[in-house]
Amino acid sequence: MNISEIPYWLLQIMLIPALSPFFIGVTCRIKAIMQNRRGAPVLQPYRDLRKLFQKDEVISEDASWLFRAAPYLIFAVTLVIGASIPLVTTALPNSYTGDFLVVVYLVALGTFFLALAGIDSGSAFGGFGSSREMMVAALTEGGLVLSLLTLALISKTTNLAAISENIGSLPLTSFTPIILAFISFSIALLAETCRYPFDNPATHLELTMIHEAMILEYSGKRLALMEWASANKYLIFIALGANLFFPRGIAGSLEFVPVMLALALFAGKVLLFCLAIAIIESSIAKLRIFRLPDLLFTSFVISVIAIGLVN
Amino acid sequence: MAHLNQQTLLVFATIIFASAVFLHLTRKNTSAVRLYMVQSSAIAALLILSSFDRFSPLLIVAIVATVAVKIFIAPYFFYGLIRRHQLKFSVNTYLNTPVSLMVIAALLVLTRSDFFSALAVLATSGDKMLRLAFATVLISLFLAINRKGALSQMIGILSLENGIVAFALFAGLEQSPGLQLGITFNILIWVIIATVFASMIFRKFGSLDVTAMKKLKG
Amino acid sequence: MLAMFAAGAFGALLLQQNDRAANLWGNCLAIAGSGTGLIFSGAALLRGTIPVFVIDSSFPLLSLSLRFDQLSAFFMMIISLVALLCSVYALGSVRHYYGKYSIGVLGFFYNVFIVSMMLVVTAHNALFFLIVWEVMSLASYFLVIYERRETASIRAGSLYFIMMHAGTAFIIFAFLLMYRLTGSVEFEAIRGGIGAASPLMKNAIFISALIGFGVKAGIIPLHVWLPSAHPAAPSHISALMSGVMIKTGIYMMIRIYFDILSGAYLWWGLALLVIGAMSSLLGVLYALSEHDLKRLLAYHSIENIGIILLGLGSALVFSSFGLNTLAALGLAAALFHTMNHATFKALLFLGAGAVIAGTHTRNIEKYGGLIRLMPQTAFFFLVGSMAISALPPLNGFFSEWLTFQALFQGVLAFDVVTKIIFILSIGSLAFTGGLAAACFVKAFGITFLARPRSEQAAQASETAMLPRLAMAGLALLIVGLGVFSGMVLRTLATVAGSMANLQGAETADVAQFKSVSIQNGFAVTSMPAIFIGVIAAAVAVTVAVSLLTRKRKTATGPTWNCGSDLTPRMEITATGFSRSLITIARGVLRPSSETEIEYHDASSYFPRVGTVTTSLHDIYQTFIYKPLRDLTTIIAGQFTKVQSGNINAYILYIFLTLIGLLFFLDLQS
Amino acid sequence: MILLILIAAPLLAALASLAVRKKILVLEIIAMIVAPVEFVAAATIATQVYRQGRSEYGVYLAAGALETVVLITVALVGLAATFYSIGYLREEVRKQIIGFSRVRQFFILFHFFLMAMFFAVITVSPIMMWIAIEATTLSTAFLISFYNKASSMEAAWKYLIINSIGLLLGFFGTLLFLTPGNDAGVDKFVDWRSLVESGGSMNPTLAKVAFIFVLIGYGTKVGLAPMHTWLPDAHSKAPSPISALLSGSLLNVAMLAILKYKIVADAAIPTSFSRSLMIYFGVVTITIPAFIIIVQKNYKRLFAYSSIEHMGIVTLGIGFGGLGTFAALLHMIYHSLAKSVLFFSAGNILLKYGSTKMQKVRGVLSVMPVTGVLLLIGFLAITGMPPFGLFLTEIYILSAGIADHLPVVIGVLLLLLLVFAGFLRHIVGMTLSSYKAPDTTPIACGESGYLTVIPPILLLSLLIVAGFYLPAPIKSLLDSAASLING
Repeated sequence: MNISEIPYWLLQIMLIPALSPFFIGVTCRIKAIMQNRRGAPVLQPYRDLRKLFQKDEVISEDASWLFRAAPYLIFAVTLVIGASIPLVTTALPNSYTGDFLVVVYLVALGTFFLALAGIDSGSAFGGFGSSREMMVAALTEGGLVLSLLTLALISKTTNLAAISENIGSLPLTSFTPIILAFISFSIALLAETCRYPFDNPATHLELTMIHEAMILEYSGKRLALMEWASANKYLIFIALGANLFFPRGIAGSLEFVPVMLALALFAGKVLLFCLAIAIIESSIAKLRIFRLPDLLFTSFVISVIAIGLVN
Repeated sequence: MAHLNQQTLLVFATIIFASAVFLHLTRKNTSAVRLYMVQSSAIAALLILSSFDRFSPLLIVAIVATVAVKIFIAPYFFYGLIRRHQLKFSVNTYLNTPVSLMVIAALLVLTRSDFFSALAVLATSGDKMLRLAFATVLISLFLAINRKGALSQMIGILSLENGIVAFALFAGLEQSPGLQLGITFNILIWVIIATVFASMIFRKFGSLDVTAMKKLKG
Repeated sequence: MLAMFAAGAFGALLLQQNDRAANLWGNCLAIAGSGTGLIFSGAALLRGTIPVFVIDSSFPLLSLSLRFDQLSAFFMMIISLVALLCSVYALGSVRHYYGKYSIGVLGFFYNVFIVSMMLVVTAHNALFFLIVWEVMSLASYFLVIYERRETASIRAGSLYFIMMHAGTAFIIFAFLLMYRLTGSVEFEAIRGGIGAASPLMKNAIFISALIGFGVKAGIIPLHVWLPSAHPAAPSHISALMSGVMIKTGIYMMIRIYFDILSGAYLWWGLALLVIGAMSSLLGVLYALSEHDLKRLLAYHSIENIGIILLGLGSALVFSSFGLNTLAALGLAAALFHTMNHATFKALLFLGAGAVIAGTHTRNIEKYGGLIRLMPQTAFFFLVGSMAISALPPLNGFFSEWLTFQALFQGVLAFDVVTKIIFILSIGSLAFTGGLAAACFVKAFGITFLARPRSEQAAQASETAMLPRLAMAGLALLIVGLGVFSGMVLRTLATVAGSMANLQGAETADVAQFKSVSIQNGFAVTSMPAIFIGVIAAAVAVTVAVSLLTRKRKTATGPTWNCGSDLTPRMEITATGFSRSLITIARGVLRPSSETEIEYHDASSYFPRVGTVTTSLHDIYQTFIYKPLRDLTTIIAGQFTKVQSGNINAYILYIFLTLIGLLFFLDLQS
Repeated sequence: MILLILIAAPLLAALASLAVRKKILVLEIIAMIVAPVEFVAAATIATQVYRQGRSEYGVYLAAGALETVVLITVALVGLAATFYSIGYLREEVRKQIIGFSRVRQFFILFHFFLMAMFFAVITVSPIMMWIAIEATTLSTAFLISFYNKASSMEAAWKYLIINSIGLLLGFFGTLLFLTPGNDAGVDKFVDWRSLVESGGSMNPTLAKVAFIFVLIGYGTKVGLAPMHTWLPDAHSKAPSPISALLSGSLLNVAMLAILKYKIVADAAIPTSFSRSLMIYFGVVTITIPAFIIIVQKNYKRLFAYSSIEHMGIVTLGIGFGGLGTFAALLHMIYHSLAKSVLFFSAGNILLKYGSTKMQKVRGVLSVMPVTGVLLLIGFLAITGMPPFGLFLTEIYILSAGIADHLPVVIGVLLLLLLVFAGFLRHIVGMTLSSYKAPDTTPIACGESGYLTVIPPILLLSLLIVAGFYLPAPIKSLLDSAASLING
């Protein structure tokens, strides 16, 4: 690693946490518009975070150190993942944590602690949230791994940056398995980021919520970290979707101009994703919890077909 | 026994065989004992006849012992048993007489069949007698199977033994008199012990019907 | 070393009058013995020499031949390592049994158990192997029934012993076939002579070895003994059984399939893959439905054996195509996971033991809030839970990663049918990882977090010093094996490469920053980087946030519960936690649920108490083992009729036999 | 000379016991003197045979390697059973189950029984052997009916009748075998050696018929199925020391007879005939008890069935030939030791619990720790668990058959598994379960006396040692015996 790479590394590391609240805001805004509301400004999430950081905090008397430590760890994990995936350039040689399995399992690490923290307060909500979260997470894993594996097998490597580079150079004719894998990935994306039809990110209603139930007991800075981490995760998955399946435009080198172009393109792609998600969220109903597995298995099966179509 | 007339031997063989068959037919314990005595007498006669060509004092002793045990002592014990427990008629079979006879016939056919011809090499004086003796063995065994009375079983076993001895005699398989004595002694002990047991069983079970003894199973 | 164990065993037996002395003597010698074993095997593993001991016996065919080749040394090392720490644990923990059960007997069988395991993995004579193998089963049987006044223990023990014996019958059969083919029972000689065996023979050997060793390893559906036997034993024994003993089955599979039997067939590997996928997936699902902490862990052993078999199966498939490098990769993955599972399962069982000792119950629903009462145990258990859920940067993740990679290579390499099996294996492995995480969120969360759910749990206290030390050792090992997995893998690659069928295969490059590269860079990862990354990020975030918010106060208050008072009854239960997943998997699990509601009056409108009991129909019992047992009993009943008690019938048997044989003779001539 | 002692000693002991009036102690002393004498005599014979290949006395008594193997088991179990009997009978006398005259009867018959067995082993004449084996039947009949209960009478009667029939058939077979000696001279004394020598001149079909008769005849005594029916009754009803002798010695003696005739038959006809017959009987004999053991309710019968099963294994081993024969002979020795231990522990349990029903026997390990451990270890040994020798011999036998009789080997493996499962269930139920004392007559904890535990402990130690180390003399004896049988 030489000195000239440092700014790009900083960009890589900071990009996800810096932009994630923005895209949450954007998604909310689009949704609001589609629902004929005005909605909060797109920068509202930043304000929320600031407000939360400035608040005192109440912690349940039943909670243990795990409850206190979890937000830091979960946020840190999203940082590491954010730094490991291709965002604007494939030229950062991250051969250490850039393996797609590492990313998938790091996500699981966050989920693990999130679920534990949900149980820790002893509230009835938290426990159920954890239960549902783990169910969804467990069932998502198959589709997620296999959809990414499709790409890995096409490009003969499991390194995300390399995958991105390879897929980008493929002719369009070989896109059938990739599209299938993308469908599968999208389902996993919705599940992992707690979106419709899996979860309703907007309510605190016990019948519908998963993610929110777990963080119900958090307040102040820890709630801020939790929300922020979840925003990071949202952006991470969108970035994966955007840069692995549609990697055109991602910079292949570490020069300023291509990187900045790629950044712009990246933002555009993410916005498209946000739009799509907002449309989905506004147009379909949340599924009953026991219908979710069907969807997740569908994702799994589609991936299997996709892999079958490779080469 | 080559010097003996085939016809004479066949008569003895038939007596032995017939008494075994009649053992199946008789309904009385006393007549069963009597039939056994007849059979034993035939055996004794054969023994005596056979002793003519190789005379020795020990052989005489052996023959006398055999005669004593088979014709006198064993029946004596049996009669005692019958007398003590009034067992004259206690004869019970699984198969009725006609069926028993059919089985006997089948066994007889068996001894006439081909596989038996291997034994014919033994025959020093015609294999007819051998076959009859062998049939006696099988029929006596069948007696022990078919009859439920302890006494009948004992007689069946002794008749089986007679059959074997007869077979040995017809095949010329005499053993040394010393061994003959030993075997006879053995049979004597056996008869005594079996009689004592039969008597004890009668006391425990109230009859000599062996089918009453069916506690030990599984 | 053997002498040390022998001394430990018999000394403990002699000292059985005095509990303390027996404990000290038995366990200290076990520590010394396994320490020696560790050094010895470590040396053999690293130096690459192969010490061989052969003592002729006075019996034909039998010789006490021990060979510490790479594979043996590796397994020996695992055994020694876990045994060492378990002995340390035992020193502190068996005090519960003082006055209740004989410590001397425990020490005796404990030492015999360890030493027999060591001999199992080093024996190179089939007869000798069978002897120590059975001794191992025997010793562990007595350890399972150690708490012999518990009926459950006795039942578990009987089932265990019978299953083991059944397995051994198959193993014997496998060896007999080898003997038939080669006329020898020495592994070396068998290896040399078996090459020309017919496919039928090879397949027969494969199948019977698979069943025989599969019983020990606990593959589904031969696993029925495992969930009841492991929990019945004292916890350090469970740790050894689950962590190490079931691996001896894996060891022998490797030994036979990769070392002795040359020329694998494709279907062998595929069969292993299918069994592995089934075992891992079903194992974890059963674990989810379990509310007995130790049973839960036992089911996870099945799951992990499944994962190991996935690695093994892929290796066997590769080996059948002659792709030795890939085969070595799969084998190394299996070996790695074997070692990892040994460490974290041992840790979890020890932790469970500490919890049970503290609360006097195995029912997970009765726990809760233990993290405050037993903070250190909780921490170690957490480490174990993370490792078994394959979370980076711990060791469980790396071996699953490696297994994944081996399977990926299979998808790349083969035609449709094989490929589909590989894909499904990958899928099952992925699902397994997720479900294991779910299960351990449940296990850890319900056990240690929130409020105590029962009196016992509220009064629990931290376990003694030595057990904690043992757990700390294992936790450290887990982290170490995870972070330094590159170096470990290099050693394992040589172990895998030392197999006769995979001679000289290169597996992985360990490059700069300890990153591991598979298949010329197909996949690269660096465990130290992940470890440092996560830690650094967490520290940075913590520091930054606390700097940012140092003026903000933190208050504690009751958990919000819609305004009502919160009681432990409102917390989620283990049943509730896993119910959704079980409902989803009802097709395979066949859950039964009974709802009982007591009403205040006859009107049945105002429920007073509602109880929901969920359990699983044991489909293996219902559909495999019970019919088998019933059939045997029926046949036995028929045979009993032979002995009818009727003497006439008895004579008839003799008569018929005679006639029959004479007829037979007639037919012959 | 020493061979004569073997017969004279028990005979004298029996006569001396007959003369004893009133004092049980005198009977005990006689037994205690005679048993070691017999054992030492047997051991001396064994050494002689090992050194010189054969031990002879006159033309009538002789022992070769094969005889010695059986002789060892008879003497060893006899020795242990003698001392165990003393302890066992003392306890029964104390409980007033039996009185002096019964004890005397026991010892007289015991000595006769031993004498008959010794004689059967070392006599050179087939007919004398037959007589001796018949004598064992007669001497044990009253021992089996020792308690004069209805069921023991029943057992004794069945024993007497079935064995008599069997032995008569065996006698018939013996006569058929004697035909070749017929030509030489009528009064010639026929011994085993001359039988084997003249075997070649025998008509093959005749030899086959003769062997069938002998196998069925002596097989009845060995307990080969389906002629085994008397065995569970007799072994379970006899006093425990006698059960041990019946199972541990008598079966071997009868087996010896079969083996000797096998050698004779093999001289006349190809060995494949006798082997296939023995394999057939072996399989049937393993199958029937294997299943019955599972549903058995009476522990002494359980052990008796196990004896049948083991005789089946021995027969099978001989049938397989090769290493199997060696293993079968060794198996006989191991089985004698293990089964005696089991019957001795059964005796202790019976003394304590007063019932042979397994259901009534619970918590042996708590009530009688030593017996409990003996029972457990004995069970492990008898079901062929390592490190006990029976495991090895079973493997040897199977390995001898694997080449030519694959289905048989598979079947037997499964049957052995079945036996193990059945045994485990029963033994665990008896020993490990917790004992709940009935309110009426609680059982006092503790053993019945040192004489009831020391003999089985010693036998067991011997068994364990023999499982690890096979002394060279024993091995060479077994080797030469096996080569005799294999031809």
